[in-house]
Amino acid sequence: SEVTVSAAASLTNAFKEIAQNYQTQYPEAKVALNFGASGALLQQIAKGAPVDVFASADQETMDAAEKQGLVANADRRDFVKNALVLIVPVDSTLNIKRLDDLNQPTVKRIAIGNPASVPVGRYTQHALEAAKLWPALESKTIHTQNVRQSLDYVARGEVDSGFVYATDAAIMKDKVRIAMEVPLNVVISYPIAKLKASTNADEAKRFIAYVFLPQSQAILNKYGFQKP
Amino acid sequence: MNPAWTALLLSLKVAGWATLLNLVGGIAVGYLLARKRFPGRDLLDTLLTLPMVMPPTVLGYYLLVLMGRRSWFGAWLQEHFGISLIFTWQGAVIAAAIVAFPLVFKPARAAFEAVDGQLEQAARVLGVSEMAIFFRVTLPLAWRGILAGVLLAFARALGEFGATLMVAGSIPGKTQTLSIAVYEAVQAGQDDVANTLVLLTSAVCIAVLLLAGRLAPGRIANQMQG
Amino acid sequence: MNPAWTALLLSLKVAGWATLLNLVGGIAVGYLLARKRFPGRDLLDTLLTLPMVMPPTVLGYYLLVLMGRRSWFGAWLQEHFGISLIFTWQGAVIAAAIVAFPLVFKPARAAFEAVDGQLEQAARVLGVSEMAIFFRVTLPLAWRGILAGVLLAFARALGEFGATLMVAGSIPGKTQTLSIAVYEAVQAGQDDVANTLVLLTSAVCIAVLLLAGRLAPGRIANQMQG
Amino acid sequence: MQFDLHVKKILESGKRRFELDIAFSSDSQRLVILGASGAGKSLLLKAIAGLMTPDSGHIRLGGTTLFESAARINQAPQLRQLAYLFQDYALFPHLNVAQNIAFGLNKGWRNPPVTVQNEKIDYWLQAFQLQSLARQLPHELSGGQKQRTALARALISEPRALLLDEPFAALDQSLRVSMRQELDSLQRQLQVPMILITHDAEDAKVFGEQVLNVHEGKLL
Amino acid sequence: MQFDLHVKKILESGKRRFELDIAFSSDSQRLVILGASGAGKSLLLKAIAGLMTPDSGHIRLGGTTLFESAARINQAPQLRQLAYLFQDYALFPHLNVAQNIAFGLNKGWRNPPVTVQNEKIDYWLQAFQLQSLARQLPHELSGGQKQRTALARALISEPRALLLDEPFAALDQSLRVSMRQELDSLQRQLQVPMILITHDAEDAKVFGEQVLNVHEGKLL
Ligand SMILES: Nc1ncnc2c1ncn2[C@@H]1O[C@H](COP(=O)(O)OP(=O)(O)OP(=O)(O)O)[C@@H](O)[C@H]1O
Ligand SMILES: Nc1ncnc2c1ncn2[C@@H]1O[C@H](COP(=O)(O)OP(=O)(O)OP(=O)(O)O)[C@@H](O)[C@H]1O
Ligand code: MOO
Ligand SMILES: [Mg+2]
Ligand SMILES: [Mg+2]
Repeated sequence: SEVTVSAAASLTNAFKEIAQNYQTQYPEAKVALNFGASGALLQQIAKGAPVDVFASADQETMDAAEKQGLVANADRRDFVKNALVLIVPVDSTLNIKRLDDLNQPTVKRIAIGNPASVPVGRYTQHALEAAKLWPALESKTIHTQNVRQSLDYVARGEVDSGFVYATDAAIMKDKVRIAMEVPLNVVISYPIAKLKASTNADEAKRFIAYVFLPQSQAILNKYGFQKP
Repeated sequence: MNPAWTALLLSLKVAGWATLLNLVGGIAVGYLLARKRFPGRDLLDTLLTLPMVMPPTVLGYYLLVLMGRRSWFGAWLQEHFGISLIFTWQGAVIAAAIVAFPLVFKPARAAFEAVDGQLEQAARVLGVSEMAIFFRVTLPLAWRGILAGVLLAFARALGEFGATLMVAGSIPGKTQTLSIAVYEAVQAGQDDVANTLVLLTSAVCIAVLLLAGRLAPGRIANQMQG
Repeated sequence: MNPAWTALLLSLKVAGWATLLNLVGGIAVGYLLARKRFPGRDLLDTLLTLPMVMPPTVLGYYLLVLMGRRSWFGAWLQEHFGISLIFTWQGAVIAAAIVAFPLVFKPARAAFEAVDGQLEQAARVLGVSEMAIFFRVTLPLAWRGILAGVLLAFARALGEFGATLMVAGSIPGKTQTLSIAVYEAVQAGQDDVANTLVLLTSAVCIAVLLLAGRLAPGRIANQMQG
Repeated sequence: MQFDLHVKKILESGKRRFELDIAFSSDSQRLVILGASGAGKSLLLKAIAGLMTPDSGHIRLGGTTLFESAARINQAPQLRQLAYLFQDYALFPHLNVAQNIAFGLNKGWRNPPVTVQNEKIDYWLQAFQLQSLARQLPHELSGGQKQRTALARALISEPRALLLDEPFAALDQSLRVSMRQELDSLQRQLQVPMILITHDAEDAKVFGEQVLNVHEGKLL
Repeated sequence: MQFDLHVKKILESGKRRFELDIAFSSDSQRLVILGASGAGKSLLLKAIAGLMTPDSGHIRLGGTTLFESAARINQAPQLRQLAYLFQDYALFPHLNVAQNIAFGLNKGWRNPPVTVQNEKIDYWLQAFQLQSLARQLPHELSGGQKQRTALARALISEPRALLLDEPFAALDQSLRVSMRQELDSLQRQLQVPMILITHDAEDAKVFGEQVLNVHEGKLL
C-alpha cells in the first residue's frame, strides 16, 4: 500500500533517509515523497492532490490547512525544531555578536526571506521587530524567495549577511559561518499531520509515528534539526 | 535502478508526449491562423501566447485550480474516466505542453504564411484533395520553420519545472522529472548532484536536438531557385 | 506611486531591453547559422539552445556563479567599470535575455534559410553591398518568421522570474518585476492580488503583441506569386 | 458546345483597376488566345481552372457547368479535372522531376517516392527529353527543362480539357517543333477541348481552329 | 577585345553530370547565344555575372579581367557593374514595380520609398509601358509585365555590359518589336558589349553581330 507524503523542501534529505528505512522495515509499504515550498504543497492539497501526510516547515501553513478543513487539529503534532541563525561568508571580517551590530555601515546588504511568503522571513521579521531594527534595516534588505537563495548569496559573498535556518547553514559549512543564533520569542517547530481525505489512514498514521521514533529523530538531528 | 536514470526516462516520456501533443496542436493552430480569415484572429494568436508570459509556477497554480478534483473539469474527469491529473505524469505532460505550446504554433504560423500559395493552387488543379495538399505540399515546405519551433518546445518541456512541480508534484520515480531533480538538488545544496544532473540533461538534449536536425529534409527552401 | 505600476514599468524596461538585445543578437546568430558553413555549426546551434532546457532557477544560479563578485568576470566588471550586475535591473535584463535567446535565433535561422537565394544574387549584380542586401532584401523577406520569435521572446522575458530572481533579487521598486510580484503573491496565498497582477501582465502583453503584429509588413511572402 | 463562358472580374491594386469581361461560346476543340502582355489571358485561364473566382458569369466546358454565379455553382478545382500549365511553371521545389510529373497520378496523402517510375512517367520523360533529369530537383533545371516538366505534369493525367499558358515560351526552335507535335497528337487522341495562350504565330497556325484576341480585358 | 573567356564548370546532381566548357574571344559588341534547352546558356551568363564561379578558366570583358583562376582573381558581382536579366526575373516580391526598377540606383542600406519617382524611372516605365503599374507588387503582375520590370531594373544603371537571358520570351509580338528597338538604341548609345540568349530568329537577326551555338555545354 502506498502512502504519499508532502514535505517541506528543507526536509528533503532527512525524509528521503527516513522513508528508505521505513520501507526496509515494512517491505510491503511504499512511500511516495513530494517536496516543495510549504505554501505550494498546501495549494496542491487544497486542490485535491491525493496526499496522505503533510509535513510543513511552519505553523501558519498548517493552521491554514486546518482552517480549510484539510487536517484535524487532533492529528497534528510538532516533530522537530529549528533555529534561526545569522550567517556571514566564512572569510567575512565583520564582527557581529548582536542584532544591533547589523546597523554598522560596513554591513551593506542583508538577505532575508520575503516575510510575505517565506516562513524564515516571517521569523526574521519577528526577531528584528522585537529588537526595534525592522524599519531601520529595510534599506539594506534583499528579499529572497527561499532560504536557499539567501544561503547562495551569503556563500558567494553577494551579501554581507543573511538569516537562515540552522539546518541550512549546516549544508554549506565550508562557505558560510554562523555569526549568531537569533533569539526568538516563538519556537520554530515543524508540524506533521495526517490529512482528512487520506485514503490510507492507517499507513499514514504508522508513518507519522515512525518519524517520532528515536532512529528517525537521529537522522533529523544529523541534518541540524532539534528535538521538538 | 539509478534514480537519475529513472528521472531521465520520466523526463523524456513527459517531454516526448508534450512535444507530440504540441506538434499536432501547434501545426493545426498555426495553419488555422495562417490560412483562415476570421474576426479576432490576431487576438486569438495573442491569447494563445499568454502561457509564455505567465511565470510557470503561476500558470501551474491556475492549472491546479482548473484540473483539481474540486473543479468541475477535474471532477468530471474523475467521475467519467476515473482520471486524476494531479500528481500524475499525465498531469506533468499537460503542464509542459501548455507552457511550450506558443513555441510551436507561432513559428508554425509564420512558416505556413511563407509557403507560396501558387504551389497549392497547382496541386489543386492536379486533383489532389485539400488534406493531401497539406501533407504533400504545404507541410513539407513549411517544415523547417515548424521544426525549429518544435525543437524549442522539446527543450523547454525538458527544462520546465515550475508548472510541472505545481501540478504533478515531485515524487521520485513517479513525477520527479530531471529538471525538478536538478532544482531540488540545488535547493538542498547538493551542487555536485545538480551539476551532474545538468550535464546529463544537457547531453540528452544535445543528442536529441542533433538527431532531430538530421531528420530535417535538406535546406530545400533556401535553394528553391538559387 | 502604486507598487504594481512601478513593477510594471520595471518589467517593461527589463523585457524591452532583453528583447532588443535578443533582436540584434538573435538576428546576427540566426543569419550566421543559416548562411555560413563552418565545422560544428549544428553543434553550436544546439549549445545555444541549452538555456531553454535548464530550469531557469538553475540557470540563474549559474549566472550568479558567473557574474558574481567572486567570479573573475564579475570582479573584472567591478574593477574596471564599477559595475555589479547582481541585484541590479541590468542583471535582470541579462538573465531574461539569456533565457529567451533561443526563442529568437532559432526561428530567425529558419526564416533566413527560407529566403530565396536568387533574390540576393539579383541584388548583388545590381551593385548593392552585402550589408545593404541584408537590410534591403534578406531581412524584409525573413521578417515575419523573425518577428514570431521576437514576440515569443518578449513574452518570455516578461514572464521570466526564475533566473531573474536569482540574479537580480527581488527588491521592490528596484528589481521586483511584475512576474516576481505575481509569484510572491501566489506564494503568499494572496489570490486576489495575484489575479489582478496576472490580468495586468496579460493586458500589457496582449497590447504589446497586437501592436507589434500591426508593425509587421503585409503577408508578402505568402502572396509572392499567389 | 465545347466552350461557353462569360467571366467578369474586377481586380484592384491601389489606384489601378483592371476589369476582365470576356464572353464567348465556341464549338471548336482548339482555341488559341492572343493578346498583348497584361491583357488578361492568364486570368481567363485561371478562372476556367477554378483558381480565380469570377465576380459573376458562368463557365461551361463540354456540357458541364463548372461555374455559374446565378446558380451558386462553383466546382472545386480538384473536380474540374483539367490540365493546367502555369506561365511560371509552379513546380514543387521539394520534389524531383519524376515526382513532379507523377504528382497527380495518385491522390493519396503521400508524395510519390524519390525513385518513382512507371510506364506513363517514362513515356512523358521520353517524349519531352527529360529522361536523364528524372532525379533532379527544380532548382537544378534550366528554364526550358522546368517548362517541359510542368507540361508533362499537366498532361499526364488524362484531363477533360487542356489549358496551357505559353507552353513553349522557354523552348528553342527544334524542341518547340517536336513538342508541338506531341501536344497535337495528344489532343487528337484524347479528343478534349484545348485553350492555348501563345505569342508564337506558328502555334496559332497549328492549334488555332479558332483564335480569340484579348485586349485590355475584353475580346476584340 | 570585347569578350575573351574560357569557362569550365562541372555540375553534378545524383548520377547526372553536366560539363560546361566554353572558350571564345570576340571583338564584336553584340553576341547572340543560341542552343537547345539545357545546353548551358544561362550558366555561361551566370559565370560572367559572377553568380557562378567556374572551376577554372578566365573571363575578360572589354579589357577588364573579371575572373582568372590561375591568378586567383574573382571580382565580386557588385564590382562587375553589369546588367543582368534573369530568365525567371527574380523580382523582389516585397517591392513594387517602381521600387524594383529603382533598386540599384542607390546603393545605401534603405530601399527606395514606395512612392519613388524620378526622371530615369519615368523614362523606363514609359519605354516599357509600365507607367500605370508603378505601384503594383510583382504578384499582381502578368508574366510579360514581370519580364519588362526585370529588364528595366537591369538596364537603368548604365552598366558596362548587358547580359540578357531571353529578354522577350514572355512578350507578345508588337511589344517585342518596340522593346527590341529600345534595347537596340540603348546599346548603341552606351556602346557597351552585349550578350543575349534567345530562341527568336528575329532577335538573332537584329542583335546577332556574331552568333554562338552552344550544344551540351560546348560551343559548336
Ligand atoms: N492580384 C492582382 N491584383 C491586381 N491586378 C492584377 C492581379 N493579378 C493580375 N493583375 C492585372 O491583371 C491584368 C491581366 O493579367 P494577366 O496575367 O491575365 O495578363 P496576361 O494577358 O496573361 O499577360 P502576359 O502575356 O504578360 O502574361 C494585368 O494588367 C495585371 O497587372
Ligand atoms: N544546380 C545544378 N545542379 C546540377 N545541374 C544543374 C544545376 N543547374 C543547372 N544544371 C544543369 O546544367 C545544364 C545547363 O543549364 P542552363 O540553365 O545553363 O541551360 P540553358 O541553356 O539556359 O537552357 P534553357 O534554354 O532551357 O534555359 C542543364 O542541363 C541543367 O540541368
Ligand atoms: O520561469 Mo520558471 O518556473 O523558473 O521555469
Ligand atoms: Mg500571362
Ligand atoms: Mg536558361
